Amino acid sequence: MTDILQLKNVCVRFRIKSAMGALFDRTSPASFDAVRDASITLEEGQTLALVGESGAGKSTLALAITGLERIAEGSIQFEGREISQMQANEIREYRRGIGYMWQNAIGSLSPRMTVRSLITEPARIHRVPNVNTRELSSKLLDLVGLSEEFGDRYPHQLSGGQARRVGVARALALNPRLIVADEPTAGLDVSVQGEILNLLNQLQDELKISMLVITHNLNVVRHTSDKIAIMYLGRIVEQGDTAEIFSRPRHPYTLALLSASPSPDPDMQADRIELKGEIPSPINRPSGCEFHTRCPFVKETCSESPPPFEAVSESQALSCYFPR
Amino acid sequence: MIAILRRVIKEPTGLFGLLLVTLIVVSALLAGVVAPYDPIALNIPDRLQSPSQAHLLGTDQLGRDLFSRVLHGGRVALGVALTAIGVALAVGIVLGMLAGFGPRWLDKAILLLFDTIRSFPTVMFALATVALVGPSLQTVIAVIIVTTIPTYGRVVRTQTLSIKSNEFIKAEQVMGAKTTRILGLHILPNIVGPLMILASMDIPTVIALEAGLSFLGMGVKPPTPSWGSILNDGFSLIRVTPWPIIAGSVPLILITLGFTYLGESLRDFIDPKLRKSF
Amino acid sequence: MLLYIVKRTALGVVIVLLAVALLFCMIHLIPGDPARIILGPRATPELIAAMSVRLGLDLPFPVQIARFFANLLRGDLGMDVITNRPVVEIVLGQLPYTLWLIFLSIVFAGLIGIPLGCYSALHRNTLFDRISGFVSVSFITTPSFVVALYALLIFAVALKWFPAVGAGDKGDLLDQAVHLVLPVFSIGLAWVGYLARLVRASMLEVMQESHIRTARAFGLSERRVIYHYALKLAILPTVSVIGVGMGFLLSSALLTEIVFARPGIGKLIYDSVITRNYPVVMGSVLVSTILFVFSTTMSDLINAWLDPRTRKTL
Amino acid sequence: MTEPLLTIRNLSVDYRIDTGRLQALRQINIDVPKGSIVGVVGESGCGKSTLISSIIRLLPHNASVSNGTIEFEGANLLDLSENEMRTMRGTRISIVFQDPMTSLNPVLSIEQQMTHIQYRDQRSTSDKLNKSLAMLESVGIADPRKRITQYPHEYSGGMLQRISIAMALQAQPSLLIADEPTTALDATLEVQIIHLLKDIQAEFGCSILFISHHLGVIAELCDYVVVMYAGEVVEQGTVRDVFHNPAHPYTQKLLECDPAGIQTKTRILPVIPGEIPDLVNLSGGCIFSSRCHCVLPDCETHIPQRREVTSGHSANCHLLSA
Repeated sequence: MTDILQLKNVCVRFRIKSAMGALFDRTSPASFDAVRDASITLEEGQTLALVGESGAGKSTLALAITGLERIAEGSIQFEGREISQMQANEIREYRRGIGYMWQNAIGSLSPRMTVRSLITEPARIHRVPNVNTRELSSKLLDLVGLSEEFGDRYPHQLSGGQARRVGVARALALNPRLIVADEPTAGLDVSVQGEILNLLNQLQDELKISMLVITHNLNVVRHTSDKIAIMYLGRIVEQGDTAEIFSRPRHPYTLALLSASPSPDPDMQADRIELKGEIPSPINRPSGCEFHTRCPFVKETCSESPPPFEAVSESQALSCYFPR
Repeated sequence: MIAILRRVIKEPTGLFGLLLVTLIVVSALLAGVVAPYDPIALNIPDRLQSPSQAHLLGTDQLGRDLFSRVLHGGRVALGVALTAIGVALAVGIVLGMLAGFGPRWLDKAILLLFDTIRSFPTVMFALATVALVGPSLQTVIAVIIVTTIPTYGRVVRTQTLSIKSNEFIKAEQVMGAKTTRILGLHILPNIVGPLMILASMDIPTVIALEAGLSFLGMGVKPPTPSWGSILNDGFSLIRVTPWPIIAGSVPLILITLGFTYLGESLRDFIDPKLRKSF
Repeated sequence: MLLYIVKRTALGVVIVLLAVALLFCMIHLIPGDPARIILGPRATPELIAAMSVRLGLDLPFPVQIARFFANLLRGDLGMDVITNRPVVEIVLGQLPYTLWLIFLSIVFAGLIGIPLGCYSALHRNTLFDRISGFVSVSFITTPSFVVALYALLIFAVALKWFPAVGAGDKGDLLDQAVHLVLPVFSIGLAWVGYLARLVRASMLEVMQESHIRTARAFGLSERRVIYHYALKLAILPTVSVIGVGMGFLLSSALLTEIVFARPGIGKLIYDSVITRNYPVVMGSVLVSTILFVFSTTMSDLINAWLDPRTRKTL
Repeated sequence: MTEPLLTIRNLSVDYRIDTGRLQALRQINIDVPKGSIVGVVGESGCGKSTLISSIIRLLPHNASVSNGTIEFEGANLLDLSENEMRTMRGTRISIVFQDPMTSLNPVLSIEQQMTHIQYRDQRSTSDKLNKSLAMLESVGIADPRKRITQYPHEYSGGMLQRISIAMALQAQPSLLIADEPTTALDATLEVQIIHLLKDIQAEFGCSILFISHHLGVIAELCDYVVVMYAGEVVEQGTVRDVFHNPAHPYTQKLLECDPAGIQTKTRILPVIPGEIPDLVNLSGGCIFSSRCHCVLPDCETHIPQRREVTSGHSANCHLLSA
């Protein structure tokens, strides 16, 4: 199997102070890393899930993959081509190959356009020759399970679930090789969540598209993804096959995340792991293992030097001195 | 559009505004036909008359029919307002979008320019300009354009910035759209509505400004009729007759009232969020 | 906060300098020779040349602008071409009249407009609210000089309740106060309406916010919810509006001063334009610009300080 | 069931909107026993927030109670005068809102806000401050003396929610309403707040009415659960009864859909097809009939009545009488 996407030691850095501000206040840093040293690999036709809480840097990493956020260090390769070296027009061309589903489904649709023109917008942007937009839009609507009449609606006339479907249709417009889905079920009721996940599963089975799914809820990707990468404070702390992560989570943070969404059964309430305190700020990163401030199993060595990111089995890797 | 109009006239104030604006615009357009007298024809024997059947608003110190002068003055007022606001709007949109969407340094530079121009109190700036080039209608229009550009520019910039942070703009970028496409197809249509409302609410301000400058004798040259110059005549005759003041001010108040009510009801329907920037 | 103060003040200074430069360039870029304008159409070439030398207009442009700024830093705005007194002295002599006029107008507008807006917001859609809305808009839309003309016509000429011209006797405070009534009324009236609308709108918005619901859910009295929890937030926009509004205030002060023949910066500019007293025009426009920039800067700073969200972080 | 603290009977609430009368709540019956935690679960549009607003009587202007009673500590809250109701709020009934970032006043310090809500007490300011400090301490705010002078924006969301809880408990109310108190928070912080609520309940002995759409949290925290759908209570009972033997098709489907409950690997997840019906033009039948997977002829014509499944466990479904 070939890798469609390969990220090596990626850092995304944000400046938080102007040059003048830095002159006045030298005590706090002028920039911080929203993503630090992240390496992930997505195999062709597979689904990788990036899981983490707010501030983990998931969306930033996803935007870096599209080239919308510049990376400060590391490399991002899409089908073997390095994207951080690309010229502006090369990047535009490269983005044809990526379908992006936004977290805010309705907000990501231009408010004054009909669904029909929204989902064919990629074809117009890239001036695809000989394209019949009417046909294309009908095909796309059919693909995502929306009836033809939705073509003439405006974004504000859609429900959350329908807007998601329009987002999927738009992402599919130019036959992408990769789909990035940022929180595909955010804001949806439980009874509708399944619809979107089923749609993504079905599309992948039919069209063999590779997928990167971003979420804060592990359960959402349990049945969708092949591999899972857990992010904390901009770093990947654990990575592995989905089945393995669920059956044998090794990193304490993964454990905590898993226990944070209990099953709806009053008799199956295992002791939930309560993490101490809150996520630290990426501006002032803790020393050593950056999770040590909240880890329920912390030992002295944890705060001294950062644990290496090491494979513990053929498919599972993590950075923890004392894996479970 | 018709739907909006229907909602506007549902509100009593909206209907009131629309009627006033229509009345004054139509009478200004038809001034040449409707006006009973030549607005600049002298008629010394009939001077300083109070309103009568022959002269609805009386006559001024040179015997000119005030009603006819008021009608023709409306043309000047509307002409100045529409030209000035049109040009300022166009320039403001371009500069504002550049500032809002362009690189940070450009944004800062344009903002600084706006702030600098805005730092002159309008009437004083106008007087300084008039002192240099002499009074004329063109000077007034030019001054109004220059001083209004920053207002629109700033609004366009703020709107552009707030729309730019929406996901649908990022979505366009990720799809590979060029900046010109994003600006023209996705940002402009979303800011034009609120801008038009703002502009319609600015028409009275500009008309008042023109009247103010003409009142000071810095605007239109005599004998061209303007509401401001009628008021100026009234000011010098204040101890003799109140009629020129009334004749010059009533249309001025009515048109500002009309445009304001029209703009307010439009704004309330189209964009409730804009209420903040009032 | 300190950094913000420094930054904001620096910006103010930069804006003033740019504005001055702009004004200066305008004089030299707009076709027309200031010397000729001062002396009028019948001046002889010799006289114009002499005046040019006196104004320093014969020097190369960079030298002129450098000299201009150097003089400015020393507080020298040139000489009045008619009386030969320093422009600074003349302008500063007139400034207090205008400042008092503007200050009292704001106080007048605030004292009436803010409670009016508050009351309207809390009694939304009642008859009172509708009437106050209509009246406010009418106030806003009537240009101040028209109000001034009517005030003059009715209260000074017809009823003779208040004096029509001037600022009153120098030593007689009461007389000065009486002379201020009509001008303050003329300038302040639009602002009564404006502040009422503004406070009403922001009050309505704040009352929608969810922390107001929290306050009510804790059983706090409506009085406390309104005056302690809502008004504190709703008043914030008013401060910045008054700061930016200084420009309009200065403009209406100019027109009002002329209608009531009151001394002040506005009247000074107007008279100097009529007598083509060029340096005085520029000097007073400059001073009013500085005043305007100062007030926007101050209002930004006050606003930042009033709001704890910015007070501590900026 | 023990002695009831809050008893809601046949509560109906309408909103006047452009298209007519939106019947947001219809014939609601809920009991909150003393000292218990009752969860209300339902998806968006089920009427959870309207229910809360009705209890604390802070309904929007276009809403009105058309029917029913809300008995609390022996009095019908709907009959109280505005002043009497105000005395109830914050003393006998308190509430923690969904979004801690917007539910506290941004321009007043925590100290000011905590002191203001003690306005009924005749004690000195320093006593009030000490009480506030003690409350903050009990909800796990470290160094309260220093932090109390700070403003809401200086706290994180999790901390603010702790403060909201401290404020709500200050007067030792007998009923604490928690309106999705963890929805705006991250999962690991949600665990903290849930544990805190549990501890607090044990310590203060108040009843909690806990609103959530998160079935797992309800299962963990609550004693009783009320399932709502489109403005009606469709099922209620102890958490164990309802979650183990759901009687109403909606409850069954809802539990099935929860991804946390699906243990075996599947590519096709269960869903409830269809959408919530229009609450302005109600059909005469069961509100869930348009989405139900086991519709009987009666379902489309008759509104099902509440029927006991077992003692203390009831559901509104025609299947139970069939």
